[in-house]
Amino acid sequence: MYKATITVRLKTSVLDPQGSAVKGSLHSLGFAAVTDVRIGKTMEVWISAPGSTEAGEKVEEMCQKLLANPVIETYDYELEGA
Amino acid sequence: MYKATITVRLKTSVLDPQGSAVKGSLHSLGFAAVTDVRIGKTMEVWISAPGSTEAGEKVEEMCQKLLANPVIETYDYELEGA
Amino acid sequence: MRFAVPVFPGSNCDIDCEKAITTVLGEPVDFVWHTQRDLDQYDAIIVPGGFSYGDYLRAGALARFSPVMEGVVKAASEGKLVLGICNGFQILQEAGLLPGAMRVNDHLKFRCDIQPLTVVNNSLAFTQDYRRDEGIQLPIAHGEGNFYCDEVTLKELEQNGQIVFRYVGSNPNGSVEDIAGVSNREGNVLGLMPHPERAIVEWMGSQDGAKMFTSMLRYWEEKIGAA
Amino acid sequence: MQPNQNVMGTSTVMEPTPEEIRDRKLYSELGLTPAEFEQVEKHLGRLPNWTELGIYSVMWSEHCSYKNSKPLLKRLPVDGPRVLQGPGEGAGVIDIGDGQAVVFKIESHNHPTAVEPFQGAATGVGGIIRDVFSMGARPVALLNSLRFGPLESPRVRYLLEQAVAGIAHYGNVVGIPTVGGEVEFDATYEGNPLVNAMCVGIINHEDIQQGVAKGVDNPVIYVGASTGRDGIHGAIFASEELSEASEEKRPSVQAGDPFMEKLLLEACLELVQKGILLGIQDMGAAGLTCSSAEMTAKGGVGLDLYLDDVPQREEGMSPYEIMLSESQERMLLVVEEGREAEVKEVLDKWELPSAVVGRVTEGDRYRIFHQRECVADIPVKTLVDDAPINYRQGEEPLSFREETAASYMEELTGVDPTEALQRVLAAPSLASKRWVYQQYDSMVRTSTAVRPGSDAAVIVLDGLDKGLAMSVDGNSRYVKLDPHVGGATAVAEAARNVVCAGARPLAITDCLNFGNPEKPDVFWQLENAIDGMGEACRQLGTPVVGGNVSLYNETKGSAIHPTPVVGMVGLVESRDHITTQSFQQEGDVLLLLGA
Ligand SMILES: Nc1ncnc2c1ncn2[C@@H]1O[C@H](COP(=O)(O)OP(=O)(O)O)[C@@H](O)[C@H]1O
Repeated sequence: MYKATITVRLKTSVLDPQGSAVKGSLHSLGFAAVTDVRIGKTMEVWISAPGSTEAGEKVEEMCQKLLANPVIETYDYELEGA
Repeated sequence: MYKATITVRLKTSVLDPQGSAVKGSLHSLGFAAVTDVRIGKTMEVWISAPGSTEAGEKVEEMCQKLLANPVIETYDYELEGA
Repeated sequence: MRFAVPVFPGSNCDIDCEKAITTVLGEPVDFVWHTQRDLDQYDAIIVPGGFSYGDYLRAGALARFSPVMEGVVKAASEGKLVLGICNGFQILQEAGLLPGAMRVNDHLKFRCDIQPLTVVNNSLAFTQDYRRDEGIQLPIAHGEGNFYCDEVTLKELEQNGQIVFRYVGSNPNGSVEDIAGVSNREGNVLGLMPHPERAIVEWMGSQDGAKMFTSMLRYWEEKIGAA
Repeated sequence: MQPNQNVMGTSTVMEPTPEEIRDRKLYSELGLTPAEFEQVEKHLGRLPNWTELGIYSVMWSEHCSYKNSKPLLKRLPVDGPRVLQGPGEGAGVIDIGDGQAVVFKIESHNHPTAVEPFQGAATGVGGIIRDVFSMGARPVALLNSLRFGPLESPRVRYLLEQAVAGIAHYGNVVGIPTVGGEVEFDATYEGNPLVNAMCVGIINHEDIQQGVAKGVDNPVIYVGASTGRDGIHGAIFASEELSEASEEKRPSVQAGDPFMEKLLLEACLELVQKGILLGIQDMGAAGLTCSSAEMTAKGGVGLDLYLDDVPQREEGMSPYEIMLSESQERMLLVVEEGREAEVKEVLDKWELPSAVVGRVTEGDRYRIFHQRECVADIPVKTLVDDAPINYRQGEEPLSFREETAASYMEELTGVDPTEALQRVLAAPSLASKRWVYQQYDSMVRTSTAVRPGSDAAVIVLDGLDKGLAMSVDGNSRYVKLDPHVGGATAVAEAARNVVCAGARPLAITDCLNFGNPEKPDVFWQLENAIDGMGEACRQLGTPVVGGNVSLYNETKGSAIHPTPVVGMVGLVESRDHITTQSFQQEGDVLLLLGA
């Protein structure tokens, strides 16, 4: 059994409305030292596979097909035995 | 300048309908080996601070005050010089 | 003219689309459950609004893998008319039938209102009954209608006349260049965030959506007549 | 031994023994008094175990049993020529002609909102929608009534923003237009905001359903979301004062899934259309316990429940946890033996988890089995019909007469009228609520003829010239100053709003948001407000067909203003009668009517 922790981020060229809003809120809470905020998604996927190579391939494939939208997002992941 | 990567997850006892829906889709796409999916948020916060201790304290405080909802979520973070 | 309205788990404007077509055109409409692949018997497909699969992950992302989408893709490639309204637009984007992607509204809130628009391109099968640059009013109701595409794509859209509707006055969601609706290159697939099916009879507050349906029927009749 | 561990849903099953419960008075932790515990013992003829105690405690909480308010609610008029179903079922039903009826109800979700505003408010909407479709009706409109502290406080702004977003999200996803409501700001609600949600549905007379179990050996089918540890104790929570300790009870907040609700709604209505159901009820407050016990008691039968068959989201749940869980988006169905497959076909089409979890039995025993053991065996009527009733005595507060006699009027001479008008219009309670209702999809279903922003909303009926007008109203300041007049005023205001939309008022549903009824002055407010409402309803011919009571709205020992909220529905005979509050044309004449 493996656990993949996938992080999906908006491409840097894409304006991030949630990030801007959170930055604004942090400023008004007094965290003036914050210069930028970007918000993305974390997905934890548990998968059974005979080995880490196979698990990695599967994860790669599901990111490309479903988990990230290549028009606006990028992804990376880490895999660990679980 | 520091960059904090904060991961906010739903507490395990809290329903994650998004995770269940994604799991269902992965199954129907043929990823039958996926046993569970949980979805959370990743926040990248850039902050200027005199040192990593100060930066860490600020990040801790903003997680508690704004970035995570302690009623239903947990958080952790990593800090790196940026 | 036979219309299909695919229904996904979580669609909620399916019945509104059917009511609009029967009220405005009196043409037959079938609801097609998302598990049906074959849409060959239909002349036009309207992908309705709502929250397919709860809009989980990304709006439209899970619905695009439904079997019925195979039929939609096929119909589009055959030149049949495919109209995606609101969530339907998002699904068509995720399926790669329309350009761009949606982000959450820039103010982060759901917005329901009656929104002024202009018809930028009135030469499409969907818009031929409008005048060019006609000002119209259509309801909007969405939380993720903030259209995005990169610069290169935007240029292409402009050059090809694929920008079909723009918001007028204040932009309700932050979309690039006030874009409210776009078509594919061929012009037979249209997606828009506003809801034409909610503006067809007087008591609804606007009747400006009706012309989209009459345009589609006229296009089809002329095509049949020519054949 | 820590019985609390179990209540908090954190760890393994280490339950106290019946003797320990008695000796260490552990029943009080579940909100039962010594006298009530004695009654339980008498009903069972022995000491209850922990699961049974949990079941009694939720069934006898104010939320489920109305033990403090029942005697007062009896004073409200509930009959009328159009009433098809009065209080007692999921929602009231009123005949609107042409074989159709309108179904509606209002409910509070105050305490969950105070703790987790987004989920708290959202699940309030989810619950009231289920109440309406469990009657067999198609929900066609939502309304809500909100009361928060002054907007100057950042915490209040957070609560309001999140609550509105939660209400919007739930209704928008399910696809039911939110067409009206009200918002009031007052310091009295700072620590205890009010969120009341109302749902209106349409039904054909022959489709009206009941929450009842009947027919020995018939299966009881569970459908919807799987059961988790969320919301355990919610029903008791709703009947308790908010305190610092509520923070500790945080797991008692449930999370909702409006997508699941939409599937559940469509599947249940499909089963109604097929005429398969004998009984249907929503698992709301007190979850599986309340729904199954009420259906059984109403049917005059017994029930065997098999908890191992209940779909579960978490591992190792105890019977106590399964029975008391308030996981959302779940329903209980009773059908004729042999028709399970037909039901399953519909539920599978909508991709809903479901399972046969019990059988109707002869007699009156409510028995629960877990891992082949009988873990509860209770005469079911004692849970429902024999719930204790408190006949309390109200007492007029000392300050009342003084305050009523006092007349305060701000000196207005020298005030610039334009400025005064601007100040009034800018007051948050009076200012436009567009910021709120813009977040609600008010047009989905394409039947909304009058959207939020007028006196009452109007929904038109497909294929008919008719429509329904609806409004929710209340004014806590009036009720505080004079509960009787204030109660009557709330009904009258709702009626005026409905009339101004071109409708004839039909009936009301009400939500009584008050403080701790054990305090005589609070009870006096409740009593008088109810009498005032009742009087107005009799005058106007608008019976009360359902409602909800939310007591113990207090923070740090002080009660909110007494806040009865009235939801009214009226019939618009013809679309030509629909009127809105805006000026129509230049040159039109203005008339002033009334006293
Ligand atoms: N919470 C709310 N949800 C939806 N609509 C609301 C809400 N609050 C106010 N509205 C709408 O705003 C309009 C004005 O409300 P209100 O100020 O309470 O008016 P009135 O006192 O005349 O009834 C009404 O149409 C009402 O339905």
